[in-house]
Order: sequence, then C-alpha cells, then structure tokens
Amino acid sequence: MTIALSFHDVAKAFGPVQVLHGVSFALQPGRIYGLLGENGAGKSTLMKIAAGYEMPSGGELHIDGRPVHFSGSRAAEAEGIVLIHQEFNLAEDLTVAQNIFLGHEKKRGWLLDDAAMREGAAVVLRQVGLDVDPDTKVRQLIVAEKQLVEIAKALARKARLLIMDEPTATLTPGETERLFQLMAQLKSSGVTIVYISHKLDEVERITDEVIVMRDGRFVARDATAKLSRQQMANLMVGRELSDLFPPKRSIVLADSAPLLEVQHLTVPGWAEDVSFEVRAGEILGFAGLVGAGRTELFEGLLGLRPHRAERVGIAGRAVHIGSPRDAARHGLTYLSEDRKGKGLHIAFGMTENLTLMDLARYARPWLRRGAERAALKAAVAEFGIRTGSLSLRASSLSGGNQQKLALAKVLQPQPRVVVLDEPTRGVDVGAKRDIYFLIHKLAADGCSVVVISSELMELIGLCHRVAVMRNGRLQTTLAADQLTEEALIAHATGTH
Amino acid sequence: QADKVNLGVAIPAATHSFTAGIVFWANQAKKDLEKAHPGLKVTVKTASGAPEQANQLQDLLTATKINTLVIFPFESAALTKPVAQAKAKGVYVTVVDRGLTDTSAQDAYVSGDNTAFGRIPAEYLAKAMNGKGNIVALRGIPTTIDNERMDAFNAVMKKHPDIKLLDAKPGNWNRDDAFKVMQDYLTRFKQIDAVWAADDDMAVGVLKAIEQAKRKDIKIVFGGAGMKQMVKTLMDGNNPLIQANVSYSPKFMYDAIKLTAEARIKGEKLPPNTIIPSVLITKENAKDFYFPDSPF
Amino acid sequence: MQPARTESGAAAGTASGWAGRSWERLHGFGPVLGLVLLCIAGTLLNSEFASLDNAMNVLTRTAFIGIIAVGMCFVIISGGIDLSVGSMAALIAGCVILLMNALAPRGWAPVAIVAAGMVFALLLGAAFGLAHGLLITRGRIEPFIVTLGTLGIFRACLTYFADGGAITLDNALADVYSPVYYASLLGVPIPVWVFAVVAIAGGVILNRTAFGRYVQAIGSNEQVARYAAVNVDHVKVWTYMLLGICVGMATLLYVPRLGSASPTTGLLWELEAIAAVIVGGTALRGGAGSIAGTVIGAVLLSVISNILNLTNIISVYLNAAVQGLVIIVVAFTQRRRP
Amino acid sequence: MQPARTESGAAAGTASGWAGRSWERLHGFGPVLGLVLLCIAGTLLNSEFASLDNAMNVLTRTAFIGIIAVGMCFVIISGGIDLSVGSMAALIAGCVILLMNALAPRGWAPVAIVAAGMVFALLLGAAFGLAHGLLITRGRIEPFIVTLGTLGIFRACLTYFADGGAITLDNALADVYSPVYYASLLGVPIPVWVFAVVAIAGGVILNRTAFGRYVQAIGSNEQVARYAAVNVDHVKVWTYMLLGICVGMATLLYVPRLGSASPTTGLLWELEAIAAVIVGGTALRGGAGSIAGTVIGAVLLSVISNILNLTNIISVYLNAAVQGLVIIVVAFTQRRRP
Ligand SMILES: Nc1ncnc2c1ncn2[C@@H]1O[C@H](COP(=O)(O)OP(=O)(O)OP(=O)(O)O)[C@@H](O)[C@H]1O
Ligand SMILES: Nc1ncnc2c1ncn2[C@@H]1O[C@H](COP(=O)(O)OP(=O)(O)OP(=O)(O)O)[C@@H](O)[C@H]1O
Ligand SMILES: [Mg+2]
Ligand SMILES: [Mg+2]
Repeated sequence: MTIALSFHDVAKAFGPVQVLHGVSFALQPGRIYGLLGENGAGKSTLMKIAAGYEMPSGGELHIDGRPVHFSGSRAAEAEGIVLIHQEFNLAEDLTVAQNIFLGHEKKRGWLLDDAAMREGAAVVLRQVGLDVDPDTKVRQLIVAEKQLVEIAKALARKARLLIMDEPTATLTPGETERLFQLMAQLKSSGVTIVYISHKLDEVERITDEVIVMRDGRFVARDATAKLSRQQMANLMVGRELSDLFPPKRSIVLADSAPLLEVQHLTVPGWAEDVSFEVRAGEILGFAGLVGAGRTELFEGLLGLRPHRAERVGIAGRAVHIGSPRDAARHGLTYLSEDRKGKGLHIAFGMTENLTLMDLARYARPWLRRGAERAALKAAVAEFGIRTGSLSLRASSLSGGNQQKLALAKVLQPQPRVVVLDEPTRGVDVGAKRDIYFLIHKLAADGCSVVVISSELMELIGLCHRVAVMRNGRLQTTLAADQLTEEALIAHATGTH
Repeated sequence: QADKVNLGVAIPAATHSFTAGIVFWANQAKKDLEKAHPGLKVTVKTASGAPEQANQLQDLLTATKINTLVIFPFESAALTKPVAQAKAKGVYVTVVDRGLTDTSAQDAYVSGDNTAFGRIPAEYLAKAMNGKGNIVALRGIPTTIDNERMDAFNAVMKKHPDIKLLDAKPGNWNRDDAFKVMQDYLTRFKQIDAVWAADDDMAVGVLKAIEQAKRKDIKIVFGGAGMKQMVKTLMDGNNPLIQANVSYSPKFMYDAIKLTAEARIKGEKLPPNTIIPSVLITKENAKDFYFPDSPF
Repeated sequence: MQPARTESGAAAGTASGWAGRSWERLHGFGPVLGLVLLCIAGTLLNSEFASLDNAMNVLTRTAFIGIIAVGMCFVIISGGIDLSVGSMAALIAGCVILLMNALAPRGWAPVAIVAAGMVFALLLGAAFGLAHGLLITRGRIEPFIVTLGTLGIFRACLTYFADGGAITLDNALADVYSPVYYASLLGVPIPVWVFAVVAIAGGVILNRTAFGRYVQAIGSNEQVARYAAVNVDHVKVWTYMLLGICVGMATLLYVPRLGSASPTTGLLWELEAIAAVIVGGTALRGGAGSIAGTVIGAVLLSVISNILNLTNIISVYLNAAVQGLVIIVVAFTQRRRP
Repeated sequence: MQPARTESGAAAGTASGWAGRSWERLHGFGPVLGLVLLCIAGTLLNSEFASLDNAMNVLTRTAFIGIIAVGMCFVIISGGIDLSVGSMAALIAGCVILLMNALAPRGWAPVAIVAAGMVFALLLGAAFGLAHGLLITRGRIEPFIVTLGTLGIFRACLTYFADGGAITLDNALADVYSPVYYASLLGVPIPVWVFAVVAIAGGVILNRTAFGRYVQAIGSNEQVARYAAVNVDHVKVWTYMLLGICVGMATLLYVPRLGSASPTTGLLWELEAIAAVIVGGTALRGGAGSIAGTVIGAVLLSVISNILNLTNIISVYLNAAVQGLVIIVVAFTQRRRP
C-alpha cells in the first residue's frame, strides 16, 4: 500500500529554457508534504514528471529504491501515483461520472457498466462533498465544482501517492475543510500526499513537512511545525518579505459619489434581487460559499447571463449593459475566475492576450506591433510575470503567471470600475502582495474595485466593505471595523 | 506541307455514360488518326465544368500551340467567348453538339439533333399509345439541351390532347436518381401507360423500379441515345418494355474529329453545318447502332 | 461555446430549472418534431405518402445514406470528417462487381461468388478506412485534406476501371444477388433490416462501450483523453475503419439494386451523410452526438425529396430550394439555447 | 477539426528545441515547398510551363477561387464554414446579367450599365453574407447547416431564373465588359491585379487590424473572446459579409470571362476554396491561419490542373487521382509537429 518516491537530479528543459536544474529529494510514505515555491519555480513541472505526463530530460525517479521510467500517465498510475492537475482536465461534453472513470471504465463483459460507475462516482463525490448528479454534464458545472470533480476523479483511482496541485485555489473554506478531513483519512490509510499551494495557512495546518523550490532547484525541507508562515515565504522568495497585506487606506471619503450602482439585480436561477453600490476609491469585497452565486451575479451584470435589473448606474448615469462590450465601453471590466475557459486564449501569445481588450488603442487604424510589445514589457515588469521568453504562448506559462497575465489583461483598458473574481488564484505570496498593492493603487486613483474571493483573509485585509452572499441573496454588508473571519463565515453559512 | 496539323480536342469529362462515350470516341479518333497520318498530333482534354474547359482552351493555345480545335462545349453560352478568342488567334474551330451563341466564333459545326431527340420518342409513343393514355417523363440536369428536348417532346404532345403528361421531374441523367423518381411516380400514379426516360442511363433505373413494384400497366419505356446495353436488349428483344430508342450516338465525336483532321490535312474547309441526324432505332435497324467496344 | 449553464443538472433546483429542463428535452426532439411535421405535410399533400409501400420505399432508399451516416457520426463525434465516402462507395461497388464477374467463369457457385463479393466489399471498406486513419494519425494530416484527396483518387480509379462507362454485374449473378436489395423479411425490405441493425449496433457501441466513450472524449477534448491514457490514435483509426466498413455495407446493398457502378455512383453522398449527422443534432466540432438523431436526420432528408416527388406544387427547379429551406428550419427548431 | 493543440504548444519539446524551431520555420513553408517542387516538375514535363504567358494564364484563372478563398480564410479562422459560395457566385452572376440586360434597352451608356452591375454584385454578395451571419449568430444555427441550406436555395433560384438554361449577357454589353477580364495593365491581367489587391487587403485586415485579431480570438476560443469584450456576433457577421463581398468580386471577374450563368456555374467552388485555405495551412477548426498560405494554396491547386493540361502522360480518367495525391503530399510536407 505504501510507496516511497524519490527524485534524483531530475532536470527538465523546454527547448532552450531550462526549467528544472537537477532536483533531488525523497518522500517518505504516509506523510503529507507541502510543496512550496514562487510562480514558475517548477512545482507543476516536477509533479507532472512524477506522474508520467512529462519526460524528464535528465535524472531519475526511484520507487522503493528501484529506478522507474514512466512511458505515460498510465504507467505511473499503475504504480499508484495520481496527479490532480492545476488546470482542469475534464471533457466538457461528458458527464461527471464519465469523466471520473475516463480511461478506467468499469465493464460488464463488452459493455460499460454505467450503473456501477454512477454509483462509484456518487461515492467519491460524497467524499469530496459535491452534491451534483453524476449524470450532469461537466460543461454545466461552475469552477469550484469542476475542481471538486478533479479531486473525486483522483480518489476513484486508488492512489498510493496523491499529488494535489493547488486543489483549493477556487474552493471556499467549507470545501477546503472537507478536503482536509479527507486528506487526513487518506494519510491514516498510508497514502502519501504532495500538496502544492500558495495558501500558507493551509500548508501550515495540514502538512507534516514542507519542501521548498526556487527557480527550478530544491532549496530546503523542514518539518512544518518548525517553520512559521513568514519563514516559509522567505524561503520561497529567497529574501526577507515584510508584512503580507499593505496597510489599508484609512477611510473612503464619505461623500464621494457611487461609481457603480446596482439596484435589484436578478439573475434567474442564480441571484435574487441584489442591490449594492461602490464608490470611487472603494474596494468592495464579495464573500460567500461555493454556490452562493457571486460569479453568476456579476456575469449577469455583464450581460453574459439572462438578467434583469431595476437600475444599473455608472458614474451617476443609468446604463444598459447587454454584453461585456457594453460594459467595457462604460469603463467596467471583469476578470473571470475561469482562467483557461474564459480568461485567456491559451493558444495565443502573451502580447495578443494582453492587448485584446484594448485593441482600439493600438489600432490607428493599423495595429502597432511595437507598441503592443512595449505594453507587454511594461506589464511583465509591473505584474512580475516570470517567463523565459516574451514570445511564449500563454499555455506555456506557469499557472500563477497565467493569472497575472489575465489580471494585466483586464486592467489594460484602464477601467473605472473593475470586478476581480479570484484575482490571486494560484499566485505566490510575493506576487500576491504586489497585487494587493496594485489594487490599492487602483482605488487610490479613483477606481471602484470589486473583489470576489474565497480567501477570507484576503477580503479582510484588502477591502473597505465586504458583501456576503448566501443562496443567491445578499445577506449583509460588513464595514471594515466589523470584518472578522467568524463574522463572514457566520453570515455566509447563515449561522449568525 | 508547311504547317503540320496540331489538333486539340476539348470535351466534357466522363461523368456519366454519354460523356464517357464522347471520351471513348475522342480517344479512338486520336488513336486511329495518329496512326493513319504520322504528322498529325491530337491532344484530348476533358473538363468537368465550363471554367475548366475555358482554362484548357488557354493551355491548348499557349502551351500545346494547337492550330485546329474540335470542341464539345460544356455550355454553349459560356464557351462562346473563349472559343472566339481561339479563333481570333487563327485556330480552325469545329464545334460539336452544343452550338455557340455566336456562330461567327466557329468555322464548322457538327451536331446531333436534340429536337429530334425529343420529337421522335414523342411521335413514337403517341402512335404506340393510339393517341391516348398517361405518360410520365424524366428530365436531365437542367441545361439548354434538356430544355430543347423537352420542348420538342411537348410540341408533339400538344397535337395529342388525349395523352396526358402526368409529370416531368429531373432524374439528372443518372440511374440512381431515376430509380427514386420512378419509385415515387409509381406510388403517386396508379395508371401509367408509358415512360419517356430521355436517356438510357435513366431508363436503367426506371426499369428496375418498375420491376420492383411489379406494375403491369406500363407498356413502354423509351430511353434515348442508344446505349449499347439498351441497343442489345432491343436486338435480343428480351424486354417487352423496350421497343424502340432514338440514336444520339457519341460516335459523332469521332466523326467530327476525323472530318476536321482530314479536311485540314488536305487544306480544305468543312461545310459550316453538319447535322448528324437522330433516328429511330427499332429491332430491325438496331445492329447498325451497336458498338460493343464503346463504353456507351 | 455558450457561457450559459443549461440547467438540466439536478444541481440547479431553481425556478428556471424546469423551463430549462423541458427545453432541453424539446431540443433533443428537434429533428423528431421536424420529421413529424414533414410527415403531416406530406400526408396532406398526397394521401399516398402515408401508405406502407411508400414508407418502405423511403426507408429502403434511406438505408445507404443512413448506414454511412451512422459510421460518419462516429468520425464527426471524434472531431474528424470524411469527404470521400461517396467515391469510396463507388469504387468499392466497381471493384466488387469486377471481382464477381471475374469469378463467374471459374465455375464457382453463384451464391459463393456473391458471398465472396460481399466479404470483399467489407474488407475493402475497412482497408480504405485504415488508410485514412493512418494518414490522419501517423501522417498528421488534417482529415479534411486526406479525404478530399482520396475523394478524387477513389473516383478517378473507378472511372479508369470502368473506362468512363458503367461496370455492370453479370446477369446470372445479378439475379442471385438482387434479393439482397429487393426481398423482404416479415414485410420489411432487407436493406431496412440491415439499416436497423447497423443503427442499433452503432448506438450500442457509441453509448455502451469503452470505445464509444473514448470517441466522445477525444472529440470533446483530445488532450484530456490523452491525459486519461486513452490511445487516441488507435481510437481515431478505428472510427475511420468503422466508417469504411459502413460504406462497404452500404455498397453491399447498393450493388444489387441497379447491378452496376458508374462515375455517377455515390455522387454527393458525403454531403448527404454529413448533413444527416448534423441535422440529427451532432455538432460538427465533435464531442457529442447521437445515433438516433442521425437516423432521424437521414430519414428526414429522404422524406423531403420523396414529398417533392409526390407533389407538383412548385417548379421542379426550386426543389433544391425547398430542401435547403426545410433543413434550415429543422435546425432552427433545435438550435442551441440563448 | 482537430481538438485542442497539445498544451505544450509551440514551445513544447525537449532537447529538440532547436530542431523544433527550424521545423516550425519549415512548416510554414510547406505549401511554398510544394509549389516550388510542382513548378519544377511542370517545367521538366513541358518547357512551355515556365513561360510568362502560361504563368499569367494560371494566375488569372486562379483569381476567382483565390479571391473567394481569401474571404473563406476569415470565415474558417473565426471557426465557421461556408458551403454556399459556389451557388452564391452563380446566383450573383445570374442576377447581375439579368440586371444589365434589363438596363440595356433603357438607353443607359454601356459603361454605366456595367458599373451598375458591378456595384450590384458587391451589394448582393454583402447581403447574402449578412443573411448567413444573422442566421448563424441570431438564429444560432450551425454554419454548416445554414450554408448547406442556402447552397440549395441559391442554385435553385438561379435555375429558376434561367429556366433551366443559361442566362446570357447581351452581346454589346459583353464587349464593353470583357476588358475587365481580358485586358492587362503593365503586362499583368486585370484579374491578377484584383487578386493581388484583395490578398494584400486580406492580409492587412487579418494581421494588422483589431477586426482581424478578433477573428482569430473568436476562432481560438469564442468564450474567452466574449468575456474579453469582443462583440462576437458582430465580428462573425462581418466575416460572412466579407466573404460575400469577395464572392461578389470574384463574380465581377467571372461574368466578363464567360458572359453567362447557368445551373452548373460555380459548381464545387466551395470545395476548391476551402481546400485552398486548408492546403495553405489554416486549420479547419479555426483560431489561426494565413492569407499568404491561402493564396499559395489556391495557386497550387490550379498549377496542378495546369500541369495536367500541359502533359499527356496518364489517362485523362486519372486526373482527379493525381490532384488528390498531390494535395495529400503537399499537406504531408507541412504536417503538424509530432
Ligand atoms: N511547455 C512549456 N514550454 C516552455 N516553458 C514552459 C512550459 N511549461 C512550463 N514552462 C515554464 O516552466 C516554468 C515552471 O513552470 P511550472 O508550471 O512548473 O511552475 P509552478 O511552480 O507550477 O508555478 P505556479 O505556482 O505558477 O503554478 C515556468 O517558467 C514556465 O513558463
Ligand atoms: N438560488 C439558488 N438556489 C438553489 N441553488 C443555487 C442557487 N444559487 C446557486 N445555487 C447552486 O450553487 C451552485 C452555483 O454556484 P455559484 O456559481 O453561484 O457560486 P459562486 O458564489 O460564484 O462560487 P465561487 O465563490 O466559488 O465563485 C450550483 O450548484 C447551484 O445549484
Ligand atoms: Mg503550477
Ligand atoms: Mg464563483
């Protein structure tokens, strides 16, 4: 049942770019390891090698002391190594159950045993706490639900070594809690777990030992208990990090006019009768559990879902928003939580992604490539996008760097109102801090910022006010002095 | 003589039996004539559409450098201008079957007789049916020739008010389409006395459909163009439905090439119009129209 | 492509849930609805339309395209396309007839010859499909290009073999073979039986076997399928082989009908087969689709031309316009949700 | 049609990075290479092939399909398809000729009539494209279905107007109009100039304007484009209108060449235009593509048939087979990376 995996001088290069430089460390069975590192440090790449999705360009893997060479993920799975990808790998046209058993179908003779698979799927779904019918098409799930399906899919594989690449990036505390219980159970039955996350509080809580990587190299490992969050962060970036959250801007001008007003917005099936307003210079947070309808509320506002509203006003004028295009024209942009599906053209270069929302500026009438490239250089510097070359496709960026690019993209048109759905999803601690500074600077420049986040600490540290949603309704709006984790959770779960 | 005859032949590609016959006879002419006249060069090009044929004309002129052209135009109107251009460059042009809209673009015209192709079956059917009864017809792909044939057929039928033409739908000179159309005619009309299939390919499909439905009311199926299998059937007399046919042999392609080549070698001109008549084929004269080597 | 979550899932127990669900149900019935309306129209226009004979005629002639469309459905769901099926059918028909004619003078029993011809048709179809599959997966060439190329090659070979004319089956053999098309079993013509069996087999393979599941997964997201350790190339090659076998099967039924193959045989069948699949609700980009829909799509297309043949309300020149219009209208009834 | 490119994309690969890049460079040149090889073969087979006259002939006749292919390239990159272009060209040609013939007896100057006809062609093309675009975006119907439907409708309407025969341009007008096809400017025929202008304009629009970028973005991932405030429906409608205008433009050059329109005009042009685009290296599933490749693809296709016309080495029946083979081989030289 147990497995001991070790890396010996594992190296990996993509073309001329050396991503991993001889990484060596060993994993003992039955423990939970936290794998830490800045965005682009090579965590995902190393784990893809471990699970047979990528071939190392140098070095070896050993299992229980014998060298192994995986020809593909199937070979790694045969050894009991299962990876939950950072980016979802689900076939959208298939159902939840079909995805969970894809490649491992249960059969009765020649035919598929759908009943057994549906049952098996229901079991693992229950384990991860996802309440959807196994026959639902994955296309119909929201991002957090897809993440849970990914986890359920790995559970169905009977892993001995389970690698989780940022499983909680889109989960709210409730689901995360449930996941931790599950991890504890697995651990007690002898499963080794590698847990990659940028949420250091979680790493601190759940892991036994921490392994830190920097720039494709192994840097340090130590028992979690011996390290503080600050120390972990310092190890990752290789220098002293000061306080994580920038100091909150004291107080919003009480009489500054609301820049975005929303009255009685209903998105049928998702959000009921929600009203709120954001003033210039204000950062408004949105808290809620998975399924509270925050994402859908704003997708409705942007005209991406059927919706009705009594009044939507921007800068005091009533506006009609039928599409993101209308919204952009009024100076409102939206960062989607679904990076791969809605946020970036992963087959495009970084430049094309960055300038897509603001092409008018570069087209006079012909696109000026030079100006576009200059904009990319500026964004790379400002958002700390770490990449070997500026001509990479978005798909070649690490997860966190993709997120930074997506954020840079929606800020390109210099919006007056910006809605950020999970803005720091998968972003490392150092860069997170930079993004917080940036959001503050936006607000200081007179923007209205809406932040939807599953990280309560982020909302508390960042926002002037936080709106809490539950079951599609706005429960309450908490002012800065009322913001505590307990209060937010109480309102979000309806137990206050 | 000073300039050798370099003869280009432009014809439609073999997309159904009749055009296959055209291609066969053109190649046959090439073989025979090149053997008979060592100085003669014949180049055969087949096209699957009017623009392609116009392209081939260009290529024959610029690259093959022909001085004589025998063309079976894919379409009359569309090829008029390209042929006129060829003639303007001094090429001697014989047009076969489908006359150009501007006859000054050609030196000679050798044609089949599309009017007779429609008239003869009409007259034959009228007589065989004693001037009364129900007819269904199958038409070809919508084209000018098809219109000519149908008009000629209708003109005769006007004189026989007791014969009812129940319907005329396109079977596209194609066995499969004809089979389906005939099946549906049989479903729709309970009494049909005769079928004008307007092409032997279509007649094949029609016969199968009738056979399948086991209908006895139909006395005659009149095809057209004298496909070898049909002429054979007529000769052998082994299908009572097949009593006559009308000739429209693709062999006129052979004749046209031969006449043109020989006239040019002798430095003569062809008569401006040569019409190869369409005649009624019956059991008696069938063997004159039977060419077992031709694909048609 | 639509951002909307079509809430059929049990997940969304909301007000719009019900409306959504019944729409979803209706949506699947788009082609059925179209077919029913067409049949009503047909009956009103000509009472013969509703006769059993006519129904059998229509189903029988649908069989060719229908069987091919079932195979095509797999190819399209897997994200591929095959433009060559019409030419392939023609070439197979030609080769089979040539083989049978060649065997005839050798003194084999006619039944044995016909059987040999039938096996040969299936083998040829599978071989052509294999060639397509290998060119597409190993050769890494777009399916559109590969099959556009073979579309020309197959038809040219047939024309060459036929010397431009028709290849005709020996009369004695034709008599032995013709029941395969013309005979009936329990009042239902053989081709309809074959069509039914192929459709059911297709449905079972698509929905009840691992292979079918992989076909859908590959069409939905090839990368995901690869990550799930599905042998993508293998599965793709098999979809083309299945289609090839279906074409072979259709040819088996076609040859006894007219006993000949000519350069016009199978012309534009590819368009009809693809249209049947798409009208039946399968998306051209792949990922999902249904065999039942495909069957209905195929029947629908032949019902349209049947009705046009049975009536005389508009100029024959406009037949194609009516067909086009009906196709668009049927597709409209099953369009994607807003 | 192929699902998502492998995640690792261009930069993927291992130590073979360099090899990868030079392959990538070579890859773009696939069609060029094919074209060069073909030209060498052509010259060896017939020295006339390399003459200026022949080159101009080939380019001139490529112009129709080439111009349409440029428009088609936009549609395909945006993830759509248009099967109706051949019928559309035929119908536009018919309508334009009817209009010009109708104006002739009214005493307009012939030049004015020809000009009116040309404007009408472009307007009709734009209108048809608009109809396609609206049916596809507003009506939410698959492009394949919409244009399959209009394929039938357009051709049926032409057949109806032509009463099954041909619509022929008045002789006096034909003489005034014919220089548009037959005249040359600086030794280069007018159609070649038009083709060049259209191709350059197409390239500029695709690569150097916001619209072109949006077209690529939509084809690559429609959802992401929508979220990025791209007016997806608007852009899609415009791609179809652009294509319609290109078809109108091609018709402008076609009418003076043959002076008539008939039910066989423009038959299978859609296949040729799509083939030119795909042979030129654009993926059928959309997202990326090149106008230069498309132009080369179109030229390549007509060079093949030109060479076949200039030589006499194989049976005419096999022409289509040679074309098919060459298309596959060219595609193979530019196949996707392993
Ligand atoms: N296919 C590829 N081609 C080129 N470079 C790549 C490719 N895949 C990854 N990289 C590069 O490898 C580096 C490591 O990426 P990796 O995804 O392993 O980072 P990570 O540690 O998981 O980061 P994150 O925390 O952001 O997920 C990055 O610089 C990335 O740009
Ligand atoms: N009004 C409602 N009634 C019943 N179920 C609802 C309602 N609103 C949302 N849900 C359920 O919640 C889920 C949708 O969640 P939604 O996308 O709204 O979450 P979210 O707040 O955006 O989550 P996240 O914070 O992770 O982005 C679905 O499972 C849906 O069934
Ligand atoms: Mg990562
Ligand atoms: Mg959300």
